[in-house]
Amino acid sequence: MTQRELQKKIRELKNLAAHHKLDIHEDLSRIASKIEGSESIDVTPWQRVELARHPNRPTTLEYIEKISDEYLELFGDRVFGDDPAMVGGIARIGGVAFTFIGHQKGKNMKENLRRNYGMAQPEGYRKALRLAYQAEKFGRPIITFVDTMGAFPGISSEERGISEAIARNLKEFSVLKTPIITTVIGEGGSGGAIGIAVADRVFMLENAVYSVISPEGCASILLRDAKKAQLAAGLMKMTARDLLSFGIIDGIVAEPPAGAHTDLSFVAARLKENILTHYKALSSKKLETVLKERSRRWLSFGEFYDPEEKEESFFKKFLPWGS
Amino acid sequence: MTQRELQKKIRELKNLAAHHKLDIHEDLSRIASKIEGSESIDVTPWQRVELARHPNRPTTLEYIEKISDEYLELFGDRVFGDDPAMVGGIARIGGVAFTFIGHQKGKNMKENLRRNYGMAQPEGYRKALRLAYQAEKFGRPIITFVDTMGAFPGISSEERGISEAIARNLKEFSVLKTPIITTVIGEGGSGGAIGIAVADRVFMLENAVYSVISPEGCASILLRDAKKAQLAAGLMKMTARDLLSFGIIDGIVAEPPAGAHTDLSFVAARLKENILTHYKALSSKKLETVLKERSRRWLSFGEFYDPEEKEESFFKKFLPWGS
Amino acid sequence: MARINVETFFQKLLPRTKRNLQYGMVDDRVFVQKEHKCPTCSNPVETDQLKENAFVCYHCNHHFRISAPERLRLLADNGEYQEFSGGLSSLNPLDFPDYEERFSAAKEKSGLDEAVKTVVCKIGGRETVVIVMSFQFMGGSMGSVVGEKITRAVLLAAQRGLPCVLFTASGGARMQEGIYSLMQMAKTSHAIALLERTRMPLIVVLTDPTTGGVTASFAMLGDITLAEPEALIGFAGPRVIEGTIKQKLPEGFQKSEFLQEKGFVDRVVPRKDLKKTLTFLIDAHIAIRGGKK
Amino acid sequence: MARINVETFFQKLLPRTKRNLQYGMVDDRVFVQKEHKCPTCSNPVETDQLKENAFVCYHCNHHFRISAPERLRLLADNGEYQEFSGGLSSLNPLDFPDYEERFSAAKEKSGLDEAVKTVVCKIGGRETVVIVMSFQFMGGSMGSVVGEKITRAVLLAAQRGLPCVLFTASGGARMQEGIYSLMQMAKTSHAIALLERTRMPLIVVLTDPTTGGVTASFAMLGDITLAEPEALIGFAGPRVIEGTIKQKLPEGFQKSEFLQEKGFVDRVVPRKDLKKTLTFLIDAHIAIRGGKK
Ligand SMILES: [Zn+2]
Ligand SMILES: [Zn+2]
Repeated sequence: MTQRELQKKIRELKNLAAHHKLDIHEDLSRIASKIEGSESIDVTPWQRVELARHPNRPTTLEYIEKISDEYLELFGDRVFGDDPAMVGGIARIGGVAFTFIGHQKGKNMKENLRRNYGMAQPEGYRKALRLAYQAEKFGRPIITFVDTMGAFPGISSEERGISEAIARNLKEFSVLKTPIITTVIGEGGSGGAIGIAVADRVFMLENAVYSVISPEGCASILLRDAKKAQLAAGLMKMTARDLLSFGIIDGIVAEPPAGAHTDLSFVAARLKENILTHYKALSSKKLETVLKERSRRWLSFGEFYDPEEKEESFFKKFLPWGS
Repeated sequence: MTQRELQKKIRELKNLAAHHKLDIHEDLSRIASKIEGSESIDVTPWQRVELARHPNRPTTLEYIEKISDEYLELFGDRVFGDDPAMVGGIARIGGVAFTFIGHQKGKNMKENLRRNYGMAQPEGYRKALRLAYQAEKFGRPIITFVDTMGAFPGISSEERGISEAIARNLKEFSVLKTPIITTVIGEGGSGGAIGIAVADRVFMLENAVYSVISPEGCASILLRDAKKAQLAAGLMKMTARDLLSFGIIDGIVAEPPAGAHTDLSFVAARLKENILTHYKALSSKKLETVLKERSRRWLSFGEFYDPEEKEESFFKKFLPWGS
Repeated sequence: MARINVETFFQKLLPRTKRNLQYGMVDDRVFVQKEHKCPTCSNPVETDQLKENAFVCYHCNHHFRISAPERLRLLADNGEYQEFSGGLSSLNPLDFPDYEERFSAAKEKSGLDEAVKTVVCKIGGRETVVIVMSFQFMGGSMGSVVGEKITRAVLLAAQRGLPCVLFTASGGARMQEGIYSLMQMAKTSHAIALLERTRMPLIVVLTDPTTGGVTASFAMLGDITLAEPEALIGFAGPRVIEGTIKQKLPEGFQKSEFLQEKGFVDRVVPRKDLKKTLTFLIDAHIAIRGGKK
Repeated sequence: MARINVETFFQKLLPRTKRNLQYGMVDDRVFVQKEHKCPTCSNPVETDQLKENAFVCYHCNHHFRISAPERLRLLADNGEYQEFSGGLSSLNPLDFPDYEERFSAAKEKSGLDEAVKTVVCKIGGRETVVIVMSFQFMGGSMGSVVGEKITRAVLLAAQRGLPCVLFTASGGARMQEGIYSLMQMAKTSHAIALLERTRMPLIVVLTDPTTGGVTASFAMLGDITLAEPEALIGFAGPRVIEGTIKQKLPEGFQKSEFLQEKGFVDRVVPRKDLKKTLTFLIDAHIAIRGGKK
């Protein structure tokens, strides 16, 4: 039983308890953190948010550069344009060719204007899908890096169908016939993040965050006070540790204590090792098995009470791919 | 042996003769027109061009309206826009659902401005392909109507990839897993026409024209005199009769002597009958057979001398689908 | 590599779900906005008269927002349908403050139990899986239950070889469920990927308003995408965009008609034509495949 | 429905084509424009020095148009390649006035026999089918022979499981062949559809100029699309568009860099990097599939 599965069992127990108003919450949390093997480090969720957004935080292209022996960036979506906020191409690592795809932020004002602060438009998501199809056709595994505060919320983005572009990616990546490994390297913001994050394995850097809405957005909408972002960052449970305990991600890639930007080579080496380890694990399985497991994974997400099925979920019992 | 195959044999003979400088050209032409069963009607190629471009000539939507029992137009390419110069949707004829696709000209100035005189942009070709994929997925046969002087030669069209859009259609329609029947109903202008004309059966209305360039374009480029369009219309061999004799099309749908616009119902009835006849013939075959024949058809087009193969063409002997 | 055999799965699923599918009469509880003025033309409107007119303003054609039971009354043959997955209920996986309270309040206020209802009913004589969202329940927001119900409904359509019609109405994610809510986008989209392989049609009808994560997932994944007139449809809401670009948005931006022009909606269909249009489409997608009418 | 077994076909084809594939030395006849000034920077240029520099202006980096033999000298390992389908020759199916004369004149002027050369050679050690068009031969126009040769080459790649590299350079259709010329667009595109099923890569390199029916068919159908710097690439030529819109075109319109920005070109690659880039790409597409390097 993997750590993710163990965590899942605990969550199920917790949910059942909640429904029956049993107060075992604290106990379960304690068990959970023991499984994680986590010593409580004094980094607040808001500090993680700040590290994830740090202006010097390494970007997708920096990691690709470090990780691959040879890399050729490819451009364009074949329908409207090339989006500099989303990059991708073919890389060789040892004797294996990979397709890399990722959000790309700038490291200075000028570059950020060109890269739109990593907020991709439909062209970006369509370029990602084009490269993904190409990878599928030629049997290349796909590595994606998530680093965006969200898809670009502007007129151009809306009128060219940002919703359609993201939705299509979710559907297509979920059945793409090649292994996919995603790592959230900085900000994992909402639909813009998940638009390239449907994968067989999802990891987060230690100080990356991943959530349905920014802490600021959550504060202003749910807490009705935009200044409560720091509080919201905690409530949203958006850190790597949170997501690992929810079973949403598969693992955490360590950063130096002061953040990834203080030692790019260290983080890139960990990242590379993690990617190659999981690529090897995935490629040792039959592709059909990989797809079954991906299907099971994505159908399983969600926490709810089902009176008919008791703690056994519908999909757990009637998985498309058998149990 | 069908008429098209017979014509092909004659052409092969003619080509061989030309290569060996045998003057049997006249004789062969006489044989060819006997096979056609054509009495020579005194309509010049240029008159056909004028009829094909007649301002009252029935358009795609008029034919669809007449032919189908129920029709629902669908819009949009799902990436950039809806192109009113290309229309399409789902129609029911009796108990069968068809997908219709066609260029759409206007019948007056205002409508023509909206429809861009039937000159489609990338959106139009991408809408066509979207509807074609939809048809393939749901097992609907596809009926296309060609009526354009060409794809729109403008900035918008170029920058959004008119070449890519047409090219992709050629490739995809050639292997689409559903029967396709095309009729050139008016002008069949160059790449803009063939962009929706890769099919299992291609027909032309009696006064339709179909060519690689307009007579005006041919006159100004090849004859170096824009005023020689009438002459060029003859030289280009662009009438239905010409294309039937070349074996490029499968048949001609008759019009009233003064042109299709003088009796829409008559022409629509002939068109419908022709479509349904050939749909029945195609649907009685295995889809695999239909696809093999389509492949053979499109690989076979071209007239050249091959010293190694003699009159037997490479593809005739080594057809992808066997002989 | 061989294609995965999804069909086997659905056959396994068949006997289990079938037992629930006995048709009952429609639940007549309806939630409509309480305004006595039409928000478009400002003329006074009578709820009874509105109801007679499919909740379309009889002065100016404004389409009022309607909730799932009302939608089903208008759509299902004889107003009959069978709901399924009705018993699923939300948890508070993030222990988010006030979530339970807000949820209970929404239940009470709307008379609904969640933001989506999933049913099987007949449309024009053909059995169809119908999914209807209600904006009236917490802004139609998608949490784990909404995602699960939609996923099950889509897979039920796949399993039983039924067409699926999906009415959207949502402000987006149920933020109180955090990352779980975000995951529903991928979950529902994957279910649609599985439905696709069975070649059963998914017809999406976008209604006012449809925004956020719902738009960026199943709302845009129909084989056919219809929309009610003048519905607001977008990923980012208009206020967010105005905040980004620091200017007013153009007239008609993000409305159904705009989306049709931009190529993302097959057709804007007035509510009173909707049943006819859906009947034709369901028929056209089933008829050719050996079905009979 | 079962997929059509294209492989069977290609196996049948194998023994026949194999016998032609003995490597010979490159034909050294080269056609280059006779200008003694660079058209971009107007500096005087020496043909010999140009040749040393891959026919790229050593003042301003202008990429001169080069014909097939010169391209192959630059690309093929040791300049060695084996041509096939070289014997096909054009007819005049429309009896178009002066076609034969123009054709003969083109032959003489260019030292080439058609607007395309199809060969097998090694690139970075890997056997590859290479198709090279020559603008110098009747404006690189596509008639029946060009279409047939490209089609055969693409299918040869499919049959032998070889990568295919295609250099375009064309003003479009060979109008003297009328409708036959138009049909080549569909014919070549269909061949690429067949190649696709074998999952062998097609890498297109767009060179100056590529317009008309060639652009709207195989030129846009590569798995990877590269382009030489500053090449003119479009469907309608610039003069036609200016005639339509009655105004001058913007700077850089329809150039390689413009197409990359517009999303239709994967990468603009300078001629001197081309062999390295192609070697990497061929390798990346073959290596993963059990090949070794
Ligand atoms: Zn009103
Ligand atoms: Zn120069």
